[in-house]
Amino acid sequence: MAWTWFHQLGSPRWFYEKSTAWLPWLISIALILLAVGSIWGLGFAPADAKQGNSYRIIYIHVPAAFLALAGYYIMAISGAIGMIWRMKVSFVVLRAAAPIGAILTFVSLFTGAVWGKPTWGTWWVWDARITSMLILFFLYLGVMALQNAFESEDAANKASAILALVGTVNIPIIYKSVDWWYTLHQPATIKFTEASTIDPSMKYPLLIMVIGFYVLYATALILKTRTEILQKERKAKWVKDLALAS
Amino acid sequence: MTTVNTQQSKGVVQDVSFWAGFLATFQRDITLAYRNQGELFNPLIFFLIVITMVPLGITPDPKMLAVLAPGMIWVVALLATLLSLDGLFRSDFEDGTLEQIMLSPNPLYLTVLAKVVVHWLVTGLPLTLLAPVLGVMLSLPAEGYGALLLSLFLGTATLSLIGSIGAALTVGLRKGGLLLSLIVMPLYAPVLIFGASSVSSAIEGIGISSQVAVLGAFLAFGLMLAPFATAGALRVGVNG
Amino acid sequence: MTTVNTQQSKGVVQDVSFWAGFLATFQRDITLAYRNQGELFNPLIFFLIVITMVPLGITPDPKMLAVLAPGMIWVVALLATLLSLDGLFRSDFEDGTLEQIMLSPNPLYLTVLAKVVVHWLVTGLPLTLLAPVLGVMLSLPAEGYGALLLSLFLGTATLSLIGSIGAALTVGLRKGGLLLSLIVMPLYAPVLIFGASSVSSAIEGIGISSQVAVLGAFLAFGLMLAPFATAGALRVGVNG
Amino acid sequence: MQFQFDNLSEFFNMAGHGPYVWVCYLVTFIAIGYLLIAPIRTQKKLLKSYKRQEQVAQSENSDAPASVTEAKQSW
Amino acid sequence: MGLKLELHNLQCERDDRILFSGLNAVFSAGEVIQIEGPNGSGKTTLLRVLTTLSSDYSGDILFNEQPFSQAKFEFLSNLLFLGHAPGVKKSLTPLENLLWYQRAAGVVSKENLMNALAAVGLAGYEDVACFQLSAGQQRRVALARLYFDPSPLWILDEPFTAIDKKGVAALEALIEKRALAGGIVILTTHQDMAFEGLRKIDLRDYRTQTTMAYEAAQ
Amino acid sequence: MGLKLELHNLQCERDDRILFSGLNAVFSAGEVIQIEGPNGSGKTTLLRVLTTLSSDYSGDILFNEQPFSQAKFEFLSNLLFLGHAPGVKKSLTPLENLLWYQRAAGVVSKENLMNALAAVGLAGYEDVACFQLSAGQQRRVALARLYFDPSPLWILDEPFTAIDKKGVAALEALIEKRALAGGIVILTTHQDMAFEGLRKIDLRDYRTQTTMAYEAAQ
Ligand code: HEM
Ligand SMILES: Nc1ncnc2c1ncn2[C@@H]1O[C@H](COP(=O)(O)OP(=O)(O)OP(=O)(O)O)[C@@H](O)[C@H]1O
Ligand SMILES: Nc1ncnc2c1ncn2[C@@H]1O[C@H](COP(=O)(O)OP(=O)(O)OP(=O)(O)O)[C@@H](O)[C@H]1O
Ligand SMILES: [Mg+2]
Ligand SMILES: [Mg+2]
Repeated sequence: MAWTWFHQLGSPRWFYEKSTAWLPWLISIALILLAVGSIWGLGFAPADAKQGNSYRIIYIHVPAAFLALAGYYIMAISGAIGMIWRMKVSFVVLRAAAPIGAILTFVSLFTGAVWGKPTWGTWWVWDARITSMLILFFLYLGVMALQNAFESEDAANKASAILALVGTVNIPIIYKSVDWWYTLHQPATIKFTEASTIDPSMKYPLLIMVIGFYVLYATALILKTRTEILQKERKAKWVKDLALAS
Repeated sequence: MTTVNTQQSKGVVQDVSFWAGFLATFQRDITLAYRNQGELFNPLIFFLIVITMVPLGITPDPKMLAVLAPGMIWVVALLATLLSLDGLFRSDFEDGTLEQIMLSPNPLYLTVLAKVVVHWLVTGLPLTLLAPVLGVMLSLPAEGYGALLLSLFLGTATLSLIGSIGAALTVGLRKGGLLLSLIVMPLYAPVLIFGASSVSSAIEGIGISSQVAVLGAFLAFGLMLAPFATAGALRVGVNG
Repeated sequence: MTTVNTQQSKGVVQDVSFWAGFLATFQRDITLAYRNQGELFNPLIFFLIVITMVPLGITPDPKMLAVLAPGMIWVVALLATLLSLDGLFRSDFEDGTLEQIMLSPNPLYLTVLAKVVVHWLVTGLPLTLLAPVLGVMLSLPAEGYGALLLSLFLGTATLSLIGSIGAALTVGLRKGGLLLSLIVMPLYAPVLIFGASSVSSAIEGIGISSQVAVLGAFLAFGLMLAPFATAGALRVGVNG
Repeated sequence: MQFQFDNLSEFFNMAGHGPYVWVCYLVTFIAIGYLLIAPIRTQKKLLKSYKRQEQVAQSENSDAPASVTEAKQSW
Repeated sequence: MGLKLELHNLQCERDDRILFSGLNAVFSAGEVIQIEGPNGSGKTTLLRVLTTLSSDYSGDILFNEQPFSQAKFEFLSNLLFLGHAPGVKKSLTPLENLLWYQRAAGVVSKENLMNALAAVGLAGYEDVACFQLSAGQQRRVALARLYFDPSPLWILDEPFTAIDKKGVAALEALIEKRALAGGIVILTTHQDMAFEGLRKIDLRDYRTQTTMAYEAAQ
Repeated sequence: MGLKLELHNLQCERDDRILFSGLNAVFSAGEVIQIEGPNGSGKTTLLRVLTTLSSDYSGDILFNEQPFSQAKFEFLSNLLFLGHAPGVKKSLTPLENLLWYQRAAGVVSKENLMNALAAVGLAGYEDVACFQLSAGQQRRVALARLYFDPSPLWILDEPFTAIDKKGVAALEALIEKRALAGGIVILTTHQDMAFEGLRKIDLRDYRTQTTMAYEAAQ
């Protein structure tokens, strides 16, 4: 039955015990993919005709950027599920997803900034994508700050879920607006968007890295969710048994 | 001494008009704003003073200022709105009025809407009306004034609406003031972009109908959704 | 159960060290800042976000931004300090702690100084340290960073000191927040002018020693006078 | 597919872009490490402290009634 | 049929500490119920649950035989709550404060208001801003609602705070009258109340022996 | 020689309304004085004048035979005041709150603090942030100062607010003890206090025509 599955997923205990079995696999897959992708990208993919070796940053920059964005939706959706179906685990996922997303957003901003120095000669420009990313970073920080500001965990969860949802409504609007703003103002001197010239031999490691980051994200999310569950359910008997058995 | 009739014991308020909560709160908040006139003028003064700082801190060159003017006025108007938002539900929360609002059988989102409307009447509207003066101070070219007025008129209302969600989320928190900024500012970006660019476009002689249309759409959207989100957020904030 | 000795009935505190009030309040306020970490980061985040709004409102052109950068960073740092000042005595006033401070035999101006020092450590100093990052974002030329750090270091301390007077004057008023801005901003103007111009001078390669000397003089002056003025203002604020 | 650099020092240098590239990878892998290791460590610490608490609680349950503090209060 | 509020097996906890559990009670028309217990025993927590302000409880509450969540509108229509914070705007006058309550309820009668203010000893203070009133006078503004609000169900958290003796006596009489008229009054106070038929619920009776039950249930 | 506080012909007004006038009194060591009067009669106003917080009065106050303005430092060194607002920081723990008072006075003794907290029934709550305490518990944190502060002169504005009965009894005993040890305690409360030698000052005895309007309205 689909619904029993759905409700089982809502049980922290069920989630904790199932994920114990998944984790070793997930961690290994993530690490292998990341290692293969990085070595391939750093050492074996050919250098870019225009950007030389600095383009190798793409193998972490782009996957991090993808996950940063996808992470926000994951966070918001779990918040929505928590609000609508009052599923315990989904709020826990919401709590866990915010810092992970924020860290990945930071990674994409940082790598982008470092990449900018050799490419554009400056650490920072107010390009549309960069600016949207920065705003996304603030949205994450807002959700985290709100979570931390509440004393009651229940209120923290609900409040950050509302904020995440409002943010979700806004993200497409923000992206479109920033895009529009940038085309309006684009200074003639710098041109950025010529990325599609990427060679297929450069693409495979990128693909591997993107998949690797997705698995990594799932792993990190599950890990963080598990600690949150342990904290939340510290009085439950199964957690005490678990602790005594450890 | 007491002239109470307890006979009508059950369901006493069920026949009350849908809008009673809105009207009562609207009247009360207007009175409050009038009573605390200081607060009424504070955002205006903030607006004025920050705009005065700009030539001091950045450049007194009129040509340069003219370029900065649309964006600068918009950014400062946004800040003034934002900072005045902190008090939107805070004082109601602290003196227990918010509890009473939530326990009244009137629809919460209408009461919220009343508070937001008053907030706009008391900050956004005066800011809009003061903006041309600041335009003069920052050498804004003559073509920009119409767009400035129109965009601020539509935009500040949207800012009040969006901001009320943040104010509600932070209402129960000790000193939520700047946390509110963090939460709300990213959401303000689109309004700022279209607002400021409508003024620049007007100065450059390009039509501004598209920006105004977007600002209008934001406002309509905000009017429909924000009060509900705010009402939900208040329930969380008071409970937590 | 109680282990109190009431024998030492008169003049019990007279032999207490001059600095006891300072130290006690310093420790308490540091603990408070640490406890409400949100507040600690809020001015920083405000600083960062407002700087992000500027290109959105004005222009993303790096050349233009480089010209704006020194003044912009200074104006926003000033605003962040100003906004965080509202809470300096407000919460103490509301929960009755301020009354207790005024009734303690410790010198009031030292207690006030302790509060201001903590305020600076918790807002001004972090703002100063974050400023270079914002400099990068606004394409501030390389020559400006030293002057930016130095001028903000001296300047934010002066801003905290001056601001404390305003915070004390408005402490008893309902929602003094923006009134505070009105009182304090004119006093901030000289600091802003010298601070921002020291950065511009450094970028143009002119020496900045005169500006730094003036900022240092402001700070020394503020350290000597502001706590007394603040103490006096508090007496008025609590009494009224 | 072949290794694109002649020797290791060139690999690290990457024609002058090395520092940029390596800093990015370093920061990224530190972040990834943090994302994986931090929760695992917290989890271990939590379980350990729960275990201690539980053991203490079990030993206390056997000899002391729950409301010891009650007796001390004068109020 | 009169009002009825039923609590089934109610339990509240704060920070993992169970304040009370296994609280069963039926409150019906005509009763005055005093919730007792020392400081920190959970009286305010219970009252906030009973007003729907807090939903942090386990167990069931029925209002007029309907589950609480379904009867919310009907319940709120019958409720008057006064909490620790009085719900009085300091910069408005007593009259303006009370007018808001009347307007929101849709029945405005200035005469009723003036009578109510006179009844709580604020005649002559109708048009003075509330921040100019003493601590007790400010609470009296909130208490004036009891004189004109027709809601039959009152939930009052320490209504006698800062009120002088004469005021307390008048308030007690008012409470009794509301109960006799078919209402229910649930209140907390640390002061002695002596009137006929006062029903007391001591939260201390519901606190022990429960921790284990909860843990086993999990 | 013991403490002495003299009021000569004291008068206070608020907004042109004279609250009391012609108040003459001498408070000397060993006395407990309860300031009485209905809500709004000026008790808080009087106490704030007596603590130097307000200087809005006419008449003379002498402390140990010296005019108030000259003896301010000596006076403050001997004073402990608890007002309507408790002076407790909600985000600090009870222990941290009290530590601040000790540090400012230059005498830090954690043991004394723990004893004081235990005495007010907050044992076990030393390290809980105060916002997690109930209304009465928060007031108890402030009242804990009475257990370790050596100041002989206490001025307490409604110290029994929100305190349960056992707490009130303990507090009364403490007040009596302080008076017996040579202190002076001046307090207001609307609750009955019954201990030997309690001296009452009813502000109604010092009111003028205008203040009576209030009474009449009741
Ligand atoms: C702080 C600075 C930067 C940020 C925040 C940033 C952000 C992003 C984001 C969000 C994406 C994913 C876009 C998508 O989902 O389609 C992306 C992709 C990309 N970025 Fe960046 N970026 C930055 C700097 C740079 C620099 C300096 C370069 C190279 C000169 C660069 C080159 C690319 C390329 C090639 C892609 C992938 C191709 C594409 O999807 O269009 N980025 N960046
Ligand atoms: N801030 C103020 N401004 C003007 N008038 C005030 C102010 N505070 C109090 N009053 C007036 O002074 C009078 C005395 O107030 P006070 O607070 O001293 O009364 P109280 O005896 O302490 O009463 P309670 O028992 O209610 O605490 C009140 O009638 C009030 O109208
Ligand atoms: N915001 C909060 N967060 C966590 N715990 C709280 C909070 N408020 C109260 N508590 C805890 O809940 C318990 C009950 O508090 P409550 O306010 O219900 O007590 P009360 O019976 O009303 O006491 P009082 O007589 O002092 O008003 C207290 O012991 C307190 O520690
Ligand atoms: Mg209570
Ligand atoms: Mg009083």
